[in-house]
Amino acid sequence: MLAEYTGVLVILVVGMVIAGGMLGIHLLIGPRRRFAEKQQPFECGETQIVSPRRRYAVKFYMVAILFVVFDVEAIFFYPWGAVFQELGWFGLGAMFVFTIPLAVGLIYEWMKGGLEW
Amino acid sequence: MTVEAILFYVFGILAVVSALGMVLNIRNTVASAMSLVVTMVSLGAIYLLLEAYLVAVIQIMVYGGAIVVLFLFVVMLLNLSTDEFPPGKQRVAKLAVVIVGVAILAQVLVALGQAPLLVAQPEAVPEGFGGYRQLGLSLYTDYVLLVEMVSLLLLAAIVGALILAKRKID
Amino acid sequence: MLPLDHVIGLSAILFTIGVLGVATRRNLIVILMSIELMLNAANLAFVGFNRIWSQVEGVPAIDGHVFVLMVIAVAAAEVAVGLGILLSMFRNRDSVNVEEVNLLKW
Amino acid sequence: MGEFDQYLLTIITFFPLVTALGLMGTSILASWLGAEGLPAALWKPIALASTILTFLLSLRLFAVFDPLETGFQLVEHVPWIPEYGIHYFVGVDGISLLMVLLTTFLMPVVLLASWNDVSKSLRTYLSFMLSLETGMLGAFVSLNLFQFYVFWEAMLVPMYFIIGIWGGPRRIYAAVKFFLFTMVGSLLMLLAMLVLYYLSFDQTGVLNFDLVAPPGGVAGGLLQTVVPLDGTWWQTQTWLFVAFALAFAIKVPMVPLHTWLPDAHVEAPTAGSVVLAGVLLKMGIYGFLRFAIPLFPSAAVDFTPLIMVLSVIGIIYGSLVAMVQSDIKRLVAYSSIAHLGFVTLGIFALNVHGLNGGVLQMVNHGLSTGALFLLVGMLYERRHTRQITDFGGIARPMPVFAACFGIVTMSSIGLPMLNGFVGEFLILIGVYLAAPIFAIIATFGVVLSAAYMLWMFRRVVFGPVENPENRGLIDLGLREKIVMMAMVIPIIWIGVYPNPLLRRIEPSVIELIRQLETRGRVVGADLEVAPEPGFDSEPGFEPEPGFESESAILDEGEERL
Amino acid sequence: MLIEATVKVLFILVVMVVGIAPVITWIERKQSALMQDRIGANRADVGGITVLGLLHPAADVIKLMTKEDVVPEGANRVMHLLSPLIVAVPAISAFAVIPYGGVYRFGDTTLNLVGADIDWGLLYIFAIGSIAAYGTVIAGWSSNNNWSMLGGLRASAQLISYEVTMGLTVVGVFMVFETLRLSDMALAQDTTFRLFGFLDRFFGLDWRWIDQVRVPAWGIFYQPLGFLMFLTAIMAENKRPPFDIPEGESEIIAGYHLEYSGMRFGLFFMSEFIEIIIIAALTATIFLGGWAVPYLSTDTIIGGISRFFDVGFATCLCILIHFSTFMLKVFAMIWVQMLLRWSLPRFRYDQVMSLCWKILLPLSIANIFVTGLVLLWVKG
Amino acid sequence: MIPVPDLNLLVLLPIALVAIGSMVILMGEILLSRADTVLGREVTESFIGTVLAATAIFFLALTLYTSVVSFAAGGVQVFNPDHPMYQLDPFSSLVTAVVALSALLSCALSIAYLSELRINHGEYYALIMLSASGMMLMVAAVDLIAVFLGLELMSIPIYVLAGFDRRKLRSNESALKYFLIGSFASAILLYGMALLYGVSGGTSFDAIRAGFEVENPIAVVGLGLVVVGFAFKISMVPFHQWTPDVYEGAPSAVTAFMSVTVKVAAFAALIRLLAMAFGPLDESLENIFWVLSVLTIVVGNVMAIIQENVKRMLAYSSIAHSGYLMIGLVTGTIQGYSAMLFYLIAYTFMNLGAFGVVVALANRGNDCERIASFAGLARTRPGLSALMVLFMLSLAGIPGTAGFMGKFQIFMAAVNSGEIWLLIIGVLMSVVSVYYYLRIPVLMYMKEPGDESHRMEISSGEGAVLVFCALAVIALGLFPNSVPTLLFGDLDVLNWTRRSVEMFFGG
Repeated sequence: MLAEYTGVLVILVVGMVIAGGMLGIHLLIGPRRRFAEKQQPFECGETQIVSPRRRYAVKFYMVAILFVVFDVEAIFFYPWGAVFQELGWFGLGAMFVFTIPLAVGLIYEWMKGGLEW
Repeated sequence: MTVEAILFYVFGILAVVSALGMVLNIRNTVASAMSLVVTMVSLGAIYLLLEAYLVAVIQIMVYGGAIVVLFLFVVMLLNLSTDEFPPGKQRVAKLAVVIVGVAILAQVLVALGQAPLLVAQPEAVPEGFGGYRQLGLSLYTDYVLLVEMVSLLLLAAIVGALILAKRKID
Repeated sequence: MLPLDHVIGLSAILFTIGVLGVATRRNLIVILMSIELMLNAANLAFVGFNRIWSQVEGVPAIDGHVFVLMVIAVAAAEVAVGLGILLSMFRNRDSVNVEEVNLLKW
Repeated sequence: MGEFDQYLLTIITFFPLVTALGLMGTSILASWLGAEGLPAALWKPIALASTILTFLLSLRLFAVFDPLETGFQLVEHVPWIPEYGIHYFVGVDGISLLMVLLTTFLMPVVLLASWNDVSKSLRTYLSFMLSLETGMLGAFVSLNLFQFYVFWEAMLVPMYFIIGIWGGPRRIYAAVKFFLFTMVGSLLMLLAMLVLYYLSFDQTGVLNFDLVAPPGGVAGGLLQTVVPLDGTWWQTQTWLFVAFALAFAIKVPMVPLHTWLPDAHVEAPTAGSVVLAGVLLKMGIYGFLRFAIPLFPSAAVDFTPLIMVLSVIGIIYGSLVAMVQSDIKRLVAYSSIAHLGFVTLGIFALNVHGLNGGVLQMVNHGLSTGALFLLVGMLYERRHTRQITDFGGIARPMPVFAACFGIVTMSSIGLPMLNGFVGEFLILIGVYLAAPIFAIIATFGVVLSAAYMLWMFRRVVFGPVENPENRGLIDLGLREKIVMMAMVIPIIWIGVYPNPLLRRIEPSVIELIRQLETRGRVVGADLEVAPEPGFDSEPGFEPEPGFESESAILDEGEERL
Repeated sequence: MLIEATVKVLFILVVMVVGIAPVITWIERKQSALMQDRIGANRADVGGITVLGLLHPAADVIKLMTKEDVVPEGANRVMHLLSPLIVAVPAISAFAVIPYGGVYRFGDTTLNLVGADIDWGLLYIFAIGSIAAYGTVIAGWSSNNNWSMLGGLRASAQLISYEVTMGLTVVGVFMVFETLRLSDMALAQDTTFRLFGFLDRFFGLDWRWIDQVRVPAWGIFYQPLGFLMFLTAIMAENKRPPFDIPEGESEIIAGYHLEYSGMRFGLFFMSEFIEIIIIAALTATIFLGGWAVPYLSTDTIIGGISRFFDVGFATCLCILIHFSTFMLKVFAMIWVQMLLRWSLPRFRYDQVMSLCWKILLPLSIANIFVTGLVLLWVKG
Repeated sequence: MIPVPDLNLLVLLPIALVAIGSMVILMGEILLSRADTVLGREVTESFIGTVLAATAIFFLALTLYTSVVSFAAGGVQVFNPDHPMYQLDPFSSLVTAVVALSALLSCALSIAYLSELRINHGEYYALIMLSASGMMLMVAAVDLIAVFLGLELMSIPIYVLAGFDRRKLRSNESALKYFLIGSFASAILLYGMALLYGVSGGTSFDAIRAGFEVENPIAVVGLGLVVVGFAFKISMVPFHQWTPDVYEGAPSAVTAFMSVTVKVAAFAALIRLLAMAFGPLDESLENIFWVLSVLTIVVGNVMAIIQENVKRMLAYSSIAHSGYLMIGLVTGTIQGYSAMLFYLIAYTFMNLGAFGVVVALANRGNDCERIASFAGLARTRPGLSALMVLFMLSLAGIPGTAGFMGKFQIFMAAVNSGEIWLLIIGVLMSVVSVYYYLRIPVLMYMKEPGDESHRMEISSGEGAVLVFCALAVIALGLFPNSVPTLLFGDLDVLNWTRRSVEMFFGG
C-alpha cells in the first residue's frame, strides 16, 4: 500500500527543488540596492500611519469558525460518499439524520446574520 | 532499518522539534502556529506510515488545514504576534505541573521499555485497513450513533461560536 | 514495519510537550495550541495502537481510527467555541495574557 | 387501651408541629389566594391552645401509663425506611414519660410567659416554638436510633433560630456556637450509631436501628447487640461509648464542653432560655440513660469515675463561677451547670437511688431553673437590665414576684419540702453509696449553691430600693401570676409528694440496672456466648460481682472505689 | 519502484509545469486580446523573431529573475520568504495524483499512468490545497502592509470558505463512482450509460428511441449541477477573476502579494497558472472522463488497433490517444477558464461569500441527497 | 449492500427528543424573532423567551417520561447489538431522568433571570438541551468513544453558557477558564483512554475489562489519566481550582445548571466506567481515592468558610460535596455506589434550589451574590429566605432533608467498609460546613437589611422550581423510600438507586 505514496514523496521533493531553486537563483542573480524609501511598505505613496497588526472585522473569524465546523462535516461526507452504494438506504438515512442538525445550524447562522458580510 | 522506519524517525523528529518550537517560541505566535502546522503535517505523514490512510488525510485537512488556520486567523487578527508578557506568578503550581508531566512521560517511557509492545505487533494489516472504505462502512454502521452525535456537537459549536463571537445578536 | 514502541514513545513526548506548553505559556492562543498538541498526541497513540490491534479475533478492528476521527471533530468544535470565547473576551478587554484573566482569582 | 390511646404518642408528638404548619400554611395559602390570612390576634391563642391541648393529652398519657410495668408502653412501630431497618418506633417508659410531661407542661407556660416578649415576626416565632416542641417530644419518645437522631438534630434548628433571631445583642455568636457544639457531638454519635448498626447486622443478619425488639418483631433490638470490648479500635465499646457520650455531654453540658451554655442562655429570649434549661439540657442526660449506658454498659462503667469527676468539677466550678456573676441570667445559667452536675453524678452512681434522684432532679431542674428564667425575664421586661446591682428592694414594689422568686430560689437550693430537695437528697444517697467522696464534695456544692442563690436573692429582692427606677415597678399581672402559679404548684407538689413520679421512674430505673447487670463486663468478651440474666461469670474472665440486689450494687460501688 | 514513480511524476511535471504553464500565460494574453479586439503580446523578440509573442513567457521569467528582491521594513523576513514556497509547492505537488492515462497491460507488467495512484487522490488534492491556504495568509501578514494584510485575510477567508463547498460538491461524484481514487474515477468514465435508464423505474419500458440514448459515463452527465458548482468553487479557490477580490487592484492594490517582487512574486504568479492547469486537469478527470475517449473504451481502442498491429504497439498507441484526449480536455477546460475570466466582472466580496455559503453550500448538500435518492431508486 | 444493522432506535429516544427539542428551539427562535405577532400576541423578547423555554420544558419532560418508562421497564437495551455504544439500563435511565429533570428545572428557573440580565436569547435553552444530550450519551455509554464524545458534547455548550453574558468581563473570563481547564482535562482524559485502548485493544468497556491488567504500567497510567480527567469535571482536589471562578463568573442560572448536572453526569459516568470497565477497584486506587476524598472534603469546606460571595461559597461547598461523594467511590460497594446516586439526586435538588434563590434575587442585570447582601432578607423576602434556609440546612446535612439522607447513606456505606477515619474527617468537616452554611440564615434572619436592592417579585417559573426543589428536599429527606406524589403514587427513590447499581454487580 505504502508504495503508492512514493510518487507523492517524489513530487514533494521535486516541487521543493523547483520552487526553492527558482527562489535561490533569483537571490543569486537579483540586484540589491536598498534605500530607506524603497524599504517602506507600499501605501500608495503615503507613509504608513496605521500598523496592519491590529484587529480586524469579526466577520473573518465567523467565517473561519464556520469553516472549521463545516470542514468537519465535509470529512464525514467523503468516506460516506465513497461507500454510499454499499450502505444503501440505511446510509442515506444515517446521513440525513447527520445533516439535519447541521442544516439547522446553517439556517440558524444564516438567519442570525452570521453569514452576512 | 526499512525506509518506513527511517521516514518515521524523520517525521517523528520533525514533529517533536516543531512541537518544541511551538511551545518555546515566545516571541512570535504566528511562528508558533506555523510550527504547529508542521507538527500536524508530520503527524499526518506518520499516520500514513501507520497505514491509517483516511485518518492521515483528515488529519492534514482538518488539523493542518482548518484548525490551525483558525488559530492563525485569531493570532493575526487580534495582533497577538508577540507576547512578551511579564513573568507570571504561580511558579510553584506551574512547576508542579511540569514535574508531573515529565514524570508521566518518564513513567510511560519506562513502561514501554519494560514491557515492549512488540509482542502483539502484526507484520501486515488486513486488507483495506485504514482506508476510507473500511472506515466508512464501520462509521455508518457500527459507529453510526457517534456520527449523529458529532453532528449535534457541531451544531453546538456553531450556535456557541455565533453567540459568543457575533457583535450583535438579534 | 514501524517500531511501534517508538510511536507510542513519540506520542508520550508530544503529550508532555503539550502539557508543558499549557503549564508554562501565558499566551492563551499558545495554550490552546498546546492543548491541541495533547489531543494530537493521543491521536497518535490511538493510531499506533490500532496498528497493533488491527485485527481482533480475525476481524479488522478500527476503534482507534474511529476514535481519532471523533477527536478531530471534537477538536474542531472545541477550537471554534474556544476562539469564540476568546473573541468575546477580547472585545471587552485587550489582552490574551492568562495572568490578566484575573477578575476572578485564578 | 383504646383506639385513641394507641396513637397517643404520635398525636402528642406531632400535634404542635401540625399547628405550626397550619399557622404558616394558612398564611402562605392566603397570600397565594390574595386573601387575608388568620388575623394576627389569633396566632398566640391558637399556639397556646395547641400547647395546652398537648399538655392535656400528655396528662392522658400519664394516666394511661402503667407504672407497674417495666419496659416500653404505648409502643407504635411502623415501617419507615425498612430497607435500612429504620422504623417509626415510639414508646415511653417512666423516664421518658416524665420528660414528655415536663416538656408539654413547660411549653404553654413559656408561651404564656413570653406573651408580650415577641413582636418581631411573631408567627415565625410561634411556629419555631411549636416545632421545637415536636422535636423534643419526638426525641424523648423515639425508640429507633435513627429516628432519635433525626429528632435530636431537628430540634436544633428551631432553637438556633429562636436564639438567633429573638435573642440578645450577642445572639448570633451564641446561636452559632450552640449549633456547632451540638453538631460536633451528634455527628460523631451518628458515626457510632452506624458502627453499632453494622455490628448488630453482623450478629443478627438483620438491618435494624430499633433500640429494642418491637412488639411481635423477630429481630432483636440494638440493645441485644454484643459490642466487643476489643477488636478493631472503632468497634470497641469504649470508642462507641465515647462518641455517644460526647454528644450527650455536650448537650448536658458537662464541664469542659459547657462553654456554649452561658452564652446561649444569656442571649436567648426568656422563652428560649426556659426551654433550653428546662428540656434541651435534659436531652443529654436522657441520652445517657436511654442509649449510652444501656448500649455500652461496660464502657459506661469504665467511664464512671471520669464522668463523676467531671460532674463534681461541674458542680463546684459552676457554683463558683455563678458566685461572681453580676448578671442574673448568667448566674442562673451557671447554676444550671452545677445542677446538671448533680444530675449526672446521680445517674452515674448507677444505682437505684442515684438514678431515681437523677431522673427526678431532671424534672426539678426543669421546673425551678425554668421558673428562675421566667422570673428573670419578667424583671427584664420591666427594667431592661439583668444586672444584680441595678436591682435591690424589689420586694417592696413587687411582693408577689418576690414571693415566687423566693420559693423558686429555695427550690433551686434544695430546701426540704420543695422539689429540689427530694432529687438532691436521692442523688446524694445514691452517690454516697457508690462513691462517698464525691457525695461529700457534692454536698459542698449544695452549700455553695445556697450561698450564691441566696446572695443574689438578697441583693435583688431585699434591702432598700436604691435605684429610683425600681420604685415604680408594677407587680405581676394576672397572666404572669398564672404562669408563676403553674410553676410553683408542681414545685411544691413534688417537694411534698414525689411518689407519683418516683413510682413511675423506678421500674424503668430498675430495668436499666438490669441491663447493666446482664450486659456488664462479661458481655462482649466472647462474642459467641451471650450470657443470660443472672448468669455468673465464666472462669477465665475477670470475675464480676453479680448484681443481685440493691445492696449488691452498693457493695459493688463501694468495692470499686 | 522509486524510479518508475519518479519518471511518471517528472513526466507530468515537465509537460504541465514546464510545457503548458508558460504557454498559458501567453494564451491568456492572446485570448484576452482577441476578446477585447487587441493584438496582445507580440513585442518580445529574439533577433526580431517574435513567434506570435510566444517568447513572452521566457521574457517574463528573465525579468522576474533579475528584479530586485525587496522586503519591506517591519516585515517578518522568514515568513515573507516562506509564503511563496507554501503556495508553490502544494500547487506543484497536486499533479502527483492526476491520472493522465489509464492502466495498461504489457504482458506481466502493468503501467498505470499516474504519478501516485493513491487511494484517496481527490482528498489528497483537497489536503494539499488546504495547506496552500497558509501561503496567502502568511504572505499578507508578513508584509507589514495594510493592503497585504487585508488581501491576505480576504484570500484566506475565501479559500477556506470555498474549500468546504468544493469538497461537498464532489461528494455526488464519489457516490456515483464509489471511489475516491482519481484513476478509478477516470476508469469508471471509460464507458457509456443509458441517459434515461433511470426512467425504467417509472415506466418499465423499452421505450422508444430515447431509451437507447447512450452518453459517455462522464461525471458531468451524472452530476451536471455538481460540475457547475465544483467548477465555480475550484475557480474561486484559485482567486482568479471573477473571484479575484483578494487582489482586486482597484480596492486593495494587489492584495497579499503587494510587497512581493522578483521571483518571490513569480512563484505566486506561477502557482496561479499551475492551479489553472490543475483545475482543468481535475475537472477533466472527474467530470469529463479524464483520458477516456467518448464512446471508445480502452478495450475497444486496443481491440480495434490490435486487429492491425501487435498488442503492445496497440497499447502504446492507445496510451498516446488517451493522453492526447486528456490534454485536449485539459486545454478545453483551460480555455473555459480563460473565457470566464475575461467575460465576467469581479464580484463584490459579500457576493463571493454569499455565493459560497448561501447558494453553493445548501445546493451541494441538496445535490448529495438528490443524488442518493436517485441512485437508490435506480438501483431499486 | 451491507446488511442493515439491527438498530434499536427506541433506545435513543431520550437523546433524540432532547436533540430535536434543541433544534426546534433554534428554529423557533429564528421564526419568532422575525415575526411581529403570533396568534394575535405581540412578539416581545420576553414572550419569545417564555415560548422557547416552554418548548424546552416540553421536550425535556418528554425525555424525562421516556427515560422513566425505560427505567420502569428495567432490563438492558443497547442501541446496536453488534457494537454496543449506548446502553440504556436502569442506571443510565435513572441518571438520564435526573439530568433531564434538572435541565428542565434549570430552564424554568432561567426564564425571568435571562430577561432580568438582558441576555434573553433562545439559544440558551438550545444549548442547555444540547448539553443535556451529551450528558445522556455519556452516562449511557459503554464505550470510551461514546464517553468522550458525550463528555465533550456536554462541556462545549456549557463553555458557551458560562460566557453567555457576553458583555460582562467576568462571564467571559469564567467561560475562558472553564474552557481552558475543561479542554485540558479532556486532553488528559483522552490520552488515558488512548493508553487503555492500547493495552486492551478495544474501546468498549467489555474489551477494557478483558484487557486491563493492574500489573501493566501503561494500563495503570491510562487509568490514572482517565481518573484525572474526570477529576477535573467533578472538581476533585487538586483539580478543583477552576470551580469557584467559573461558578462565580457564569450567570447564576447557568451555574445552577452546571453545578448540578455536570456533577451528576460526570460522577455517574465515572461510576459506570469504574464499575463496568474495571470491576472491583484495585486497592491502590482505593487508597488514592481515599486521600483525594479527604483532601477534597477538607479543602472544599475550609475554603468555603472564607468566601464572601455566595456563588463562590456554593462552589467550594460543591467541591466538598464531591469529596463526600467520593467516599462512595472509596468503598466501591453496591451500597456505596447506590448511596452516591442517591446523594447526587439529593444534591441536584438542594443545590439547584440554593442557586435558584440566588437567581431569583438577581436584579436589573446584576446578580445578587455577595453574602453580605443577604442581610435582612427575611424581612423583605420571607418566602425566599425560608427556602434558602431549607436548602442550606439540606446542604449542611441536617436530618429531615435530602442532604442528610444522602450523607447518611454514604456514611453507612463507608462504615460498612470500615472507612472510619475517612468518616471522622468527613464528620468533622461537616461541622465546619455547618458554620458557613449557617452564615446565610444568620444574615437573612438575624441582621438588619443593607442597602442592597433585590428583585422584589418572583416569577412563576422560579417560584415553581424553588417550591418543587423544596418539596423534593423534604420528601427525599423524610421518605426516601416512598416520596409521595399526587399523580404517580409513591416513588421509591432509595430502591431505584439500588436497583440501578445492582447491574454493575451482576444483580
